[in-house]
Order: sequence, then C-alpha cells, then structure tokens
Amino acid sequence: MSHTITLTVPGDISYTRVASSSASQAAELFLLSIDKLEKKTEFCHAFELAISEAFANAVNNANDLTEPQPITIQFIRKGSTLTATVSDRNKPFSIETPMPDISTYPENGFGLMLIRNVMDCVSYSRKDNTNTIRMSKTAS
Amino acid sequence: MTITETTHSNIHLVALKGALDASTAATLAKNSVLSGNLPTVIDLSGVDFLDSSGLGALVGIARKKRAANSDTLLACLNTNVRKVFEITHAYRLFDIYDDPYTAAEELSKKISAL
Amino acid sequence: MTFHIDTSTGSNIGIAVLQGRLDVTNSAALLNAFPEWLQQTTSIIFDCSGLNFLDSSGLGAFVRCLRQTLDQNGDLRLAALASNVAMIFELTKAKQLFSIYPNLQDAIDSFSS
Amino acid sequence: MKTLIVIKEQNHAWVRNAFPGIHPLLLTLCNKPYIEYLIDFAILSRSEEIRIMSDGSLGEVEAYCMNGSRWGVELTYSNIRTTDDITTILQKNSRFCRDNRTMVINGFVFVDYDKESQYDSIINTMPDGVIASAENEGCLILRGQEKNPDAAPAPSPPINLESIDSIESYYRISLDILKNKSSQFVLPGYGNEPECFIGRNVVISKSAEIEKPVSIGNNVQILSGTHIGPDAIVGSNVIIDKNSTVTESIVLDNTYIGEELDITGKTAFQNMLSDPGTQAVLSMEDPHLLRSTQNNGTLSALLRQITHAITALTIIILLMLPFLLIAPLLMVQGKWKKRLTDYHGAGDKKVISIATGTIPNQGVTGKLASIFSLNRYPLLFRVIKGDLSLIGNLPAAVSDNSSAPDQDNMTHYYRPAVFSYAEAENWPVIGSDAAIVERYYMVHSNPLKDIGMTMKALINLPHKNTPK
Repeated sequence: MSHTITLTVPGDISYTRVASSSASQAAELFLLSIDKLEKKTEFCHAFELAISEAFANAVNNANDLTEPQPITIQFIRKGSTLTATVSDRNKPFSIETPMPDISTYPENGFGLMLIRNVMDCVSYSRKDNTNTIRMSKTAS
Repeated sequence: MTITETTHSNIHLVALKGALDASTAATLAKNSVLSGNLPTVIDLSGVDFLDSSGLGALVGIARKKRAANSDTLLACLNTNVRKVFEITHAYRLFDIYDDPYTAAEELSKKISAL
Repeated sequence: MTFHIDTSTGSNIGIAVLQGRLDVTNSAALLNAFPEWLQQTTSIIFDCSGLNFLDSSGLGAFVRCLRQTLDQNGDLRLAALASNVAMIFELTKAKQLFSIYPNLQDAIDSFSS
Repeated sequence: MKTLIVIKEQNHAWVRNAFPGIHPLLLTLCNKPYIEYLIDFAILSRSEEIRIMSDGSLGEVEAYCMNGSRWGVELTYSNIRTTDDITTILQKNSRFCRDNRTMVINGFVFVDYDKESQYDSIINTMPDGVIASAENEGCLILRGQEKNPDAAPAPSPPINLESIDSIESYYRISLDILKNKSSQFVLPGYGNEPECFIGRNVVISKSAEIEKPVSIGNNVQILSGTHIGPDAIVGSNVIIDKNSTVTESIVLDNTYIGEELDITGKTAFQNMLSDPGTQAVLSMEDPHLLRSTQNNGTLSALLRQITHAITALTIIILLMLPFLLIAPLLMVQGKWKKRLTDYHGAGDKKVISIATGTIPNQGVTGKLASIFSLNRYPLLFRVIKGDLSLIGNLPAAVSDNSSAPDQDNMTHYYRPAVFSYAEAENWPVIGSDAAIVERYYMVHSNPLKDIGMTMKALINLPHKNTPK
C-alpha cells in the first residue's frame, strides 16, 4: 500500500521548523506502520535534518525579483522505503557540491552534503521550471 | 530559540534552547555576547536539533572570536547535534565538554595562566 | 631491455637487464627478443634489479622463456628481484621453477660452479 | 565503574595506509572487530557506561556499535582535539567521570585479558594512575575514588598491553590470539572443536583441506583442492579459489584469492598482499596470476561473443511477442522512463551510450514487463552489435567515479553487459559483495556457462523487483 502526504509551505525561512518537524513526525508514523522502531531516533532525525536542509536550500534559491513561491513537500511511503521530495519554482541548483574545507571555518556549503550523508538515495531533477530534490531512505 | 546568559568563573556562559536552524540562526548574531570578542562557553544541552545553518552560525561565532584571540567552547552535544559535527568534521574546530561549568572553569584557568 | 654477453668467468653468459614494468603491454617484446638471445648462449640471467612491477603476463613470459631455454639444455636464472616482484614468485608456484639469486654476481658465479 | 576509550588518529594512521577503507576501530583481529575486545574488557571490569573518544571520525563506529544495547552497556561517543592530553580529556568528560571510578584505555592498544578472570577487584583497589602500559604507545589509567582503598589488593591476573602500531604487530597479535589465546576471548563463529571457528554461510568444497587452528568469517567460499591452515584467518565475503593454499596468513574481508596461489606468512586485503615481516607490499592489478599464462585470449573472446550474440538473438525472438504487446502500452502510459547515460566500454571502446529504462512494477503491464525483464530488451540488440556482453558486469557509468574500473583492470575483469553475474546469483548488486562474485565468474565463466547464468538472471530478476 502506498500512502502520500503532501504539504505546501510558504517559501519563507521562518517556516523551516514546520517543514522539518513534519518530516520527523511523518518518519515516525511510517516506522510505526511497518513496526521497525529499533533505529527510530536515527531514522527520524535523518528526515528532520534532510528536510530542514532541502527547505532552506529551496528558499535561499529564490529569485529575488518575484514574490516568494510556495514550496511543496511530499512524503511517499512504499514498502519499507520512505521518500521525501521538496519542490520549488526557483533557480536551478546542483546537488553535487564539494565538501568545504573545515579548517577555513566555512559558514555554509554543508547542506547538501548532510542530506547525502543521512539519506540512502538523493536525486535532483528540473522540469517545467520546477526543482525537485528527491530523497529516500529504507528502514532496516 | 531562547538564549540565556550567565557567568561562571568570570566566563560568559550562553545556554541555547530549541532548534537551531535557518529560521533561528540569525538570532544568534543579534546576541551581544555571542557576536562579541570575549571568550564564551556555549551550552547546547537544550538544543535538540541543529542543521547546517545552525552549524554555520556557530562556526561564524568561533571564527570571529578566534580572530580576536578568544575561545569558543561547546558543551553538551546530544546525539543528533553531534552527528552534524561528525559528518561535517566541525568537531575539529571546537573544544567540546560534557559539562558547561567545567568548560568555563578550564577556560578561566587558561586565561589567567596567560 | 638490453642484452649483453658476460665472459668474466670464462664462459659465455647472456645477461638481460629488465627495466620498469613487465606487463600485458610489453611482455610480447621480451618473448620476441628472447629466441635471438638464446642463439647466442643458453646460459641466461635476467637481471631484475631495475624491474619494479610484474603481472601475470610478465610472469607467463618468464615461464615461456625458461621452457625454451630448458629445451636447449640451458638454464635461465633470475637475479636481484625487488621485494614485490619476489612476492609474486612466492605467491605462485613459479618459485619452484626458477633459480633465484640475490644479486647479479651470485647468479653469474652460479653458472661456473 | 565507567570506561573511557581514547584513540587518536596518529595512533592508528598505519591502518589507513595498509587497509584503506577500514575504520581502525573496526579492524578485525581474528575476525572480531578491535573495538569489541575493548568493550568486552570494559564489561569484564564491571563498567556500565563506556565512552569512545577520538580526534577523528567515529561515524562508522557509531553505526556499528550504536548505543551499546547489544552488550547491555551504555555507549556514548565524543570528540577530542589532537592536542588534548589525558587531563584535558578527563575534564572534557567531567560529568561522565564524576563520582565514579573511571578506567581510561588510551591508545591503539591490545589488552591481553582473559574472559575467565575478574578484573573489577584490581580496578577497585588500585590507586589512581597508570596500571599498565604498552612498550611503545598506549596505557591503562585509573581515576577517581577507589571503592575499597583499605582492602588488600586482590591477587589479580596481570593485564598486559601491546600496541598495535604496524602491520607486523597486527599480524603477530592476530595469529597469537588464534594459536594460543582463543580460549581467552569470545571469538565469532561456530565449531564443534576448539581452535576452529567457522562463520555463517560458509561453503567448503569436499576436497578442501582445513587444518586447525583456523578462523573463517561469514559468506566464504572455499573451493576444491584448497588448503586452509594451520594458522589461517579468513575474513567475511571471501572466495579462496581452486588449489590455493592459505597458511600462517590473514585474508581480510571482501578479498578474492585466485587459483593456484600460495599465501604463506602474508596479509591479503582486496588486491593488496603484504608481507608483515619484510613490510613489502604487492598490489595485484590482476588477481588471477597463473591462469592467464595459459589463457588463449582472443579466440575464447570471439567464441564468447558469438555465443552471446546467438543467445541474445534467441531471447529477442522469444520475448518479441510480450515486448510488442506490452511496450507500446507502457510507453503510451508514460511508465517507461528512459535515460541516456555514458558507460565505460570494454577494451578499446572507451565510452558507450546506453539508454537504460526503468518501469515501475505496478499495474498489470508493469508487472508483466518486470516478469520478462522487458526494460533490458532493447539492450539485447547491443549484444548483437558487439557493444555489450550478454552477461558480465553491470555497466559502470562514466560519471560515477567510485565504480569506474581502472584502466589496467579493464581488460581483465570488466565486461559491460545486459545482465550481471551478481544479478544471476541474486547477490546484492551494489558494493563489494557484487564485485567479488562478478570477479569470480569473470575468471570461471565459459560461453556455455554464460547461457545458463543468463537464464538464471532472467528468472531471478523479477523476484528481486517484487517488493516484499
């Protein structure tokens, strides 16, 4: 059975927590439904962190000229895999960012790297002027 | 995000509480102790969530204080917060204590020894 | 890869100096050159002091050269193997086929005793 | 009682060179990860909480040990700086150590304990300070209030420490555990006789000879005519091919040992063979040393290409009807997603572009497509053209550097194909497990066996695609 949750959140940075805590809760419900709660903390935190990063990334990519566009977040559960997508209508970006050199005290550039680290599978697509970052993780 | 300032052994001790992410990171910059040049212990025991924007804010504070020759010590990282430090290797930039008061005492000793 | 005849011990000993890598890309060159050397003498030494890599096709070439030499009632001996090249011989059963000497002089002397 | 395990990068830097990709704390001694020896010892000393500290990354250790519930202890992790001394480290953990006797295990050091002995008495009665130290680096330190300061120290067994500071000491300590100390530790594996530890899913050929003491990990294949032991440690996911010998040696995880090889007094890790005595290292570019000396390359390659082409043609004809019926439907429904990607080609063909298709395994058409592996159907024509083999490796994408076969290895065991041996054998397709099984078949396959393996792949693929 496949369940989908869709959230539309205003593209404003102050809503970050709405996105990330929903992700954590969606992940917890998902684990509960498949009865795999051993690594609950790690799994929920992975989604909380990944959505927090993806949401902030989407907002920061906003086109300065237009009104902030809403950001769509989806959670799709299939089997023992939970997939989250974050879509925005802002400027395109690349998910292949190099790891910043920590010894230079960098203040940003870690977001996509964190996503790739906590998720099993991350992909990016751009279609009809929409960026979609797709992240999935399988409960083991 | 709530920020509570105290002093211990003449060292500024700043306790943060809440989630430290893109929506709250900017509030750290507005805090005079954190953005100032004095050595500081940041108690993260109340921080249940940290993302790269939050980490960036902490790294920015440390960089600024380091430029002014003063230290930023961290205390009480929970598992989720430590994970972000682990992945980004940010642990290489900070001295991390499990008790904020010990951190303040050590920092105070270090300063008076100079 | 150079070849010369050493007569210091009174007999003709052919010395082939192998350099660098002997692998799938250049082992054929050794096999091509070898019959000509064998016509000059059947006592041959491969001086491996400059040989820093050997793969299975290189090893295969060594074995083919040895077989041709033995067919002519001669012997092919090896000298001065680098540690990793020596390990290949140790690892495979090839170590039982060859007489291996720590340096070139010992190998040359071995033919006169 | 609490235990602090402190290990700095500089203590185990050699592991990163000798066994790249293995976290030093998870390096196995006699098939048991190093950190587990320390955890066992801490528990034997009645520690309820253990904290692991390093100036380097601990992510993999944390993923492996988690919160310690497996051992019934509380495990936490923390980071220190490279310049921190023991006093600073204790201060950084002042809350953890407070009001408790704390034992510090400092350095990449092997603790030679005995599971039958009691260590809590020695740890509770000894005064503060260093109670044991290794010759080169590493020591055991006690801090905090002893429980019974007045009690006479119990006649406790001595604790010996040995630093693991080189491949030589690693080799020596590992074999010493196997040969002389296997009863002192809890070692993984089963065996109905002492000195013989064998893991799960181990296939030993009838004609293989095993001489104890040996320790063999999980998922190991030992083929005919091999001779394992005495004094052999074989890790997990290892294949020892025909007529090879492994004695007085350590074969680490995920290693393939080719045919007719004689491994004596060595450590073998993936394609690196080291001699702990002389420190010589041999990096094998082709792991099947003697075999290719008899191999008539070009002729068998041609024969293989012809067989593959004929088989591909047969499958094309057999699946033509389902393909013609289902494919148009899928395309109309937009379920057939195609993507053109550049892959590494075999031999002199450097790059080949392949359109890979994915079909969701949903609906009647999707399920049928998956049963017949229709997404691979268009690729079969590339076999006839000679771009791809029918069965071999999954093509490695050009952009994906991690799995790119390096130039030297290309000719030996990389054959981009429609189906992979790993798929046929139902092994996980990604990762080192697959690499081993593919390497194995690459050496052992012949055109006839390839047909059989292709059929196996066709049967096994739909099972894998079906969600459980």
